[in-house]
Amino acid sequence: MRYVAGVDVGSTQAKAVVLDEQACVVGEAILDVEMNMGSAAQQVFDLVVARAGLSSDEIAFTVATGYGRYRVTFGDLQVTEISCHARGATAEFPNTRTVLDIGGQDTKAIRIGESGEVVDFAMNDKCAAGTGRFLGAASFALELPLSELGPLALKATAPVKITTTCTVFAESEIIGHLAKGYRPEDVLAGMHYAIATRCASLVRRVGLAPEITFTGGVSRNAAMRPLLEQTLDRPLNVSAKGHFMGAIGAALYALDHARAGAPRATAQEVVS
Amino acid sequence: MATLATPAATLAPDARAAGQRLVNEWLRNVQTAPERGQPVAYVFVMGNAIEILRVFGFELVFPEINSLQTGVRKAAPDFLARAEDFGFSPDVCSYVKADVGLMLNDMQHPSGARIPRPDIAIASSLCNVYIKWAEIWERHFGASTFVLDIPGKRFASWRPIPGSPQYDADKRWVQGQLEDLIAQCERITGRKFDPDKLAEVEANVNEMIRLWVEILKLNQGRPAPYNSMLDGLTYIGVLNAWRGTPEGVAYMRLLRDEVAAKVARGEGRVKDERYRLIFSGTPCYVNMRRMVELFELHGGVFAASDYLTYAAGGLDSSGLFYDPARPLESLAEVTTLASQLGLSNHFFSHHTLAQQVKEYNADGIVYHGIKSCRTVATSMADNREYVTSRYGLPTLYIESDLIDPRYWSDAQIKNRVDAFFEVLEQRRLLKGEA
Amino acid sequence: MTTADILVAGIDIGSTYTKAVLIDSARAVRATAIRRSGYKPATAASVVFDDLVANAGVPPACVTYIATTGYGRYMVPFRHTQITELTCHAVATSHHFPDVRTILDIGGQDIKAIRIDEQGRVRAFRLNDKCAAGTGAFLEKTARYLGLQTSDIGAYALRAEQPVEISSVCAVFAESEVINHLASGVAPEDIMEGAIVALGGRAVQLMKRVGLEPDYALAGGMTNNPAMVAALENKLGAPLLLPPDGLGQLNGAFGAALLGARRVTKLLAEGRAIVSPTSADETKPRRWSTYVAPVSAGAGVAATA
Amino acid sequence: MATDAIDTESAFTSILARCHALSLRQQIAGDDAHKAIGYFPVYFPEEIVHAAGLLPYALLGGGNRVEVRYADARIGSFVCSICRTTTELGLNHSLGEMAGFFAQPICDAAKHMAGIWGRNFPQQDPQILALPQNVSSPAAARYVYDEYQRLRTILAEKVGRAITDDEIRASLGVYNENRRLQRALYAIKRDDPSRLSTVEAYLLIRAGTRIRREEHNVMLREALDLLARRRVRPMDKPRVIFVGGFCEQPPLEMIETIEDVCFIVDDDLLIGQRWITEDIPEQGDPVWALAESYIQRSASSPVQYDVRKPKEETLMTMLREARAEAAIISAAKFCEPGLDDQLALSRRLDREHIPHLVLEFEEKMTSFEQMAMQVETFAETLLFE
Ligand SMILES: Nc1ncnc2c1ncn2[C@@H]1O[C@H](COP(=O)(O)OP(=O)(O)O)[C@@H](O)[C@H]1O
Ligand SMILES: Nc1ncnc2c1ncn2[C@@H]1O[C@H](COP(=O)(O)OP(=O)(O)O)[C@@H](O)[C@H]1O
Ligand code: SF4
Ligand code: SF4
Ligand code: SF4
Repeated sequence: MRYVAGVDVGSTQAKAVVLDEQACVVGEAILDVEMNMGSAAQQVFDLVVARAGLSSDEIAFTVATGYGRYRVTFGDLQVTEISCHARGATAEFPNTRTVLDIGGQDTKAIRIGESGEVVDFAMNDKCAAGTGRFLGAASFALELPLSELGPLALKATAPVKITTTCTVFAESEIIGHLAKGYRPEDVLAGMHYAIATRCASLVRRVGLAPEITFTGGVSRNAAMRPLLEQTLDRPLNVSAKGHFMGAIGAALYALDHARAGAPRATAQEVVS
Repeated sequence: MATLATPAATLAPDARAAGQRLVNEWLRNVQTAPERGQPVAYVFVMGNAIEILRVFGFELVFPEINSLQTGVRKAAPDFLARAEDFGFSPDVCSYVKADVGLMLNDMQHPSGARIPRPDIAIASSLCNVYIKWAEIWERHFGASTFVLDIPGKRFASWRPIPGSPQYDADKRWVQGQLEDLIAQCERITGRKFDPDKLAEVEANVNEMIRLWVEILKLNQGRPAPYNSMLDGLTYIGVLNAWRGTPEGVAYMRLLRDEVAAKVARGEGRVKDERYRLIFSGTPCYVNMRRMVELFELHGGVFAASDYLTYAAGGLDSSGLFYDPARPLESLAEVTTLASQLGLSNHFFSHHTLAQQVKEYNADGIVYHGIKSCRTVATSMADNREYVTSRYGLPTLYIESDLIDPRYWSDAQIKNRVDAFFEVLEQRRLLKGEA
Repeated sequence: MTTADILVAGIDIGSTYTKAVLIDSARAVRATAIRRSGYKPATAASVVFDDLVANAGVPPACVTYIATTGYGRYMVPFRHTQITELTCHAVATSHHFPDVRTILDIGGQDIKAIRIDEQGRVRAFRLNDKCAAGTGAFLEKTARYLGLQTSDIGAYALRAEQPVEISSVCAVFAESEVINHLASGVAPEDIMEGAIVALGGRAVQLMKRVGLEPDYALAGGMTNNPAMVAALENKLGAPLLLPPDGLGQLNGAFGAALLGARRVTKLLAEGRAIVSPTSADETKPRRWSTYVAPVSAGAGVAATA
Repeated sequence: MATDAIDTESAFTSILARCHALSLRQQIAGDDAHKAIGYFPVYFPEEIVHAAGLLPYALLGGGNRVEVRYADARIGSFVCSICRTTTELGLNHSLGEMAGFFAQPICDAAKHMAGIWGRNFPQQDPQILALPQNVSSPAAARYVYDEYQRLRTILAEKVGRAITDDEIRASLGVYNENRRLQRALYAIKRDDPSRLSTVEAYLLIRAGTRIRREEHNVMLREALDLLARRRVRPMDKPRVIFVGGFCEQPPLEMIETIEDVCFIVDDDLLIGQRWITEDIPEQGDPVWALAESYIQRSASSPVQYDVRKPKEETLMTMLREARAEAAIISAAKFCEPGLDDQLALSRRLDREHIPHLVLEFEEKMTSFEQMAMQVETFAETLLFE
């Protein structure tokens, strides 16, 4: 075998990586899940394979994860985001005992045992409050790209208290605060704080054990990390590849199977 | 009970058929009770003094079973909606609401049966909602209800010690109420209480307990012959409806033999049993098959469940037998002990669960938090935290409802179950098994 | 002055729109006005009031009495009194339709179901929680996603042939559902209608909670949405009465005006002066809930001064 | 004269300020910590604890001022707020050192509190104190007696000496007076509601859960004396009763929101502080007198089953005696007993054509706009009458 792939089809964005036999990332790609999860998965896969300068038949094994993992028809195996984020996080930070994954639609807290195994996990996946979408609403209201939200929030001097938890009403609340003359950075900081508190309680649900690694797309947000560190009063590991942790974990599982010489799944197996 | 069936075993080829027959038989008896002039009693599965009611020939209606059947028969959403439109809060136990739905449906049950009104309703204090439920009957039927207050455990490590002043006080209290109940039954039926009949019923119950405990034990072996949360549920249905009767005994015997035979053949519930699990909490009757399937897909079987203890009136709780020589007194004793050793464990079940894990050499515990049922689920998460951190056992916590499909979210539950098995798998690999 | 030319204004400061109605002593509507509330309710209210008098072609001074309602009812300094929208909807609706017993108001950020009696008194009511899944915002969000104007929603959805089911309980997750539907080639109007049916279902649930008693009426902005009206009538299996003369979205404001007029008549009859109640607010008792003990000793005493 | 009025007012205010501070205190005052016997509502015989020289400490949740950080992870999402915040106060060490913990089988959630406490704070030796739900059974009084004796023994072990009948009798006396004073407050609320608001009465009574009864009696006597001299501006608001506050307590903001537009002339707030409705006989076996009082003279609530006290009738009597024109029938969110009764009561009031408002509250709620709208609308309908 030569290469393996991990595809993380999230609710908001599809992420993919390709690893070589030494488990080094040789290609990564990310796409917004515009319309169809299935096709987004296919596109991001093609893209990552191309970026790695490979052709798809050079990929010995592909593991799909994420909200849309069962829509990945070309995958050989599906693994939940929980295991994948845990795997990815411990690969980069071996002493990780807690993983916090804040994604576009749901947030997960994962407790990890001595040998990197998942011991416990908790998710909020019934209500989109306090997820990446909350920030999405902010970026819409402030007409700022996601990547600029964090840096701006860090400039806050007097964070505003955000009372709405509903992601939908968040937008109007932000505009309301702006109209009242609050500074954008203070409103933003309030939003970030609201998310941080929600996520912190999820982390306590599985028992707050150092080290904590912060993954998922929101880990790219510059303000979330300091805020979470403050609310949990613990330092957090954040990887430059945080957004890809799920995909990387999936690819590592793929590597296990490829090494074990597991056969590629046939179409019907994937479907079932 | 004039029109009783001839013992099931003699006619039925297998336990399933016998069980089916007995359940239909029971439903028929219940429905025809009014025209046969038989008195009808509403009772709950936990702490119900069925033994006394049998003596007076009451036909037994189990409102909990009626309610769960609305779930099984996919009629729950309609029945729940009726109750909520009537004004019941969405946060009220859905068993209660399904039953209110039944009342609003003129007692016409989706099973086709028309449920008669109660001549007496017995609500024990083992679930306080029983009492609130009984109050609803009082208002609706004007039925005389009898609240049977059975003192439970006072704290986790607490053991009732026969002879201690505490134990005597509890027993005296229960016996006092039973005598009260007997007086009421005499008034309602116009019959005299017959202690010999009580002794007879108790002898039957004793035999059923013996067999039931055996059947539970048979699931300790690998592979588990049955799934407590699927097959187990049908067993207790019959066990409750025919408790204290020769038919009940015959059924249990048939069942015991069948399960024993399966074990002898090394036949398991799931083809390739990979994981043995303990299920804590009440089932989700609307999606029971689906839920069990989610686990069996990964070769997981529920070897045991505390639900089988609660829903079987706590009778399996270690070595409780009636002494037919002093029927009433021992009824008071066993009722008290069953609630203290078994039924009131809801609140303190952490040790018991860990114990079950050992006995059934299980790989983990699945907690099913029921939105409806604060009796079972209030502190489940705390219980789980304790079991996970103290005994290092893998546990899964999922939330849905008994019969309210609105609280079942397939994608979310599947995600959790899949992840849980990935956890179990990893532990295997680490332990160098698999 | 004679009671003949007494003008009373009702202003409904809603979460999404601010609406105003001017009536005379014959309860006849002299003028109306409406604007998006924006984020400064007080300003919105005074702007809408200016529009109102302008539309009526009378100087502001001729307006004898001003009654406010809606979530911003306390935020209008120039009001004479404030009344809740529930009472206003009840009064206005039974003014038009004495036989109405159940009123539904689907607002931008909440839904209200109101049961009233033959005198137009509120008998029972239920409001939904602050979850967007059950409000007009849910439709606007979906519309925005489909590139529609709020005002186009109705006409557009009426073209639906087989509406799809939107099963998510969360408006945000519903969006992913919408995306998937679009992806699998479902027609946008079928999706829009699906959203309307979903919201309509929730609304009727709420109406049942107050005891579904005919006749039924709809008030608030949703009266401008024919598809929603149809969906609701379909769910109810009964006709839904709409306030006449385009007063649907103005129903709350109209009710406020009617109650204001009653009050004026009463005051004049008793020969009492018309004073703004805002001064009375100072006499509110101490709020122990927000009491913070002063650091100095003899705390409470200092606090009373 | 005028100055006298101001002095009276400020003296009364400073008492309330103290009550306010006591009521909101989450932590047990240092010196009391080891003496506190925490108990979960409703029908707890404080007298026996008092007789042992310990401090009966009513657990009334954390209100909307405690930040729930740990408890959510321990308690189902469908459980009432008082269980949640009480657990939080345990887990955040506010109640860390109590000398004992008792829950009573008033409902299924409350029974679990004993389990939670047992797993997390075993050193407090948490227990369930049985409370017969079959109150009218002939055997009940004897059973309550036996259980109270068990409590007496447990406490005796804690203090390392027997608790004598005379000590308990003395406590009965103290509590009889305390309840007399509470009844006097309620009489004022009923007969002259402009003189004493429900929030004020509430704070005065709640303060009693944090100090010794003797001290509380002094405080109440002083307050009553000041109230008699208080200058009041009579107001005209509809007279309503409030029910649903028997266990979980509504936030002060909620009571104030109601009082902005109504007089609450009777209620079941903090009923656990005054569940014995008449004086307990101070002669004879005091424990028997106490047990017998639970059977014969205890306030009705949704968590007590007693055929002699049908809930609807109790409500109608309350309305009549308070001369109230309407009722606010509230219940704590997720409180099964409360919610079940709420429906029964409101249906009865429907039949009697008595205006009423059905409210659901949560101790930890912080936003009251919607509630204000509901209460104002309710008041507006009453003004239409
Ligand atoms: N460049 C960025 N800077 C900050 N936040 C980002 C950035 N890109 C994505 N995000 C956040 O990450 C979220 C998506 O995270 P992701 O883990 O992909 O979610 P999912 O797996 O559910 O699709 C977005 O909602 C957004 O809030
Ligand atoms: N012209 C229109 N066509 C369709 N829907 C409308 C129209 N105008 C308003 N609406 C709907 O009515 C809702 C609320 O209107 P309104 O009753 O004024 O809300 P509020 O009183 O909360 O401000 C809006 O969310 C929108 O969905
Ligand atoms: S509150 Fe908002 S985010 Fe939460 S479920 Fe409702 S719509 Fe979704
Ligand atoms: S609360 Fe639980 S035990 Fe009680 S009736 Fe409901 S489901 Fe049964
Ligand atoms: S509020 Fe209700 S449910 Fe909660 S503990 Fe009290 S009685 Fe039980």
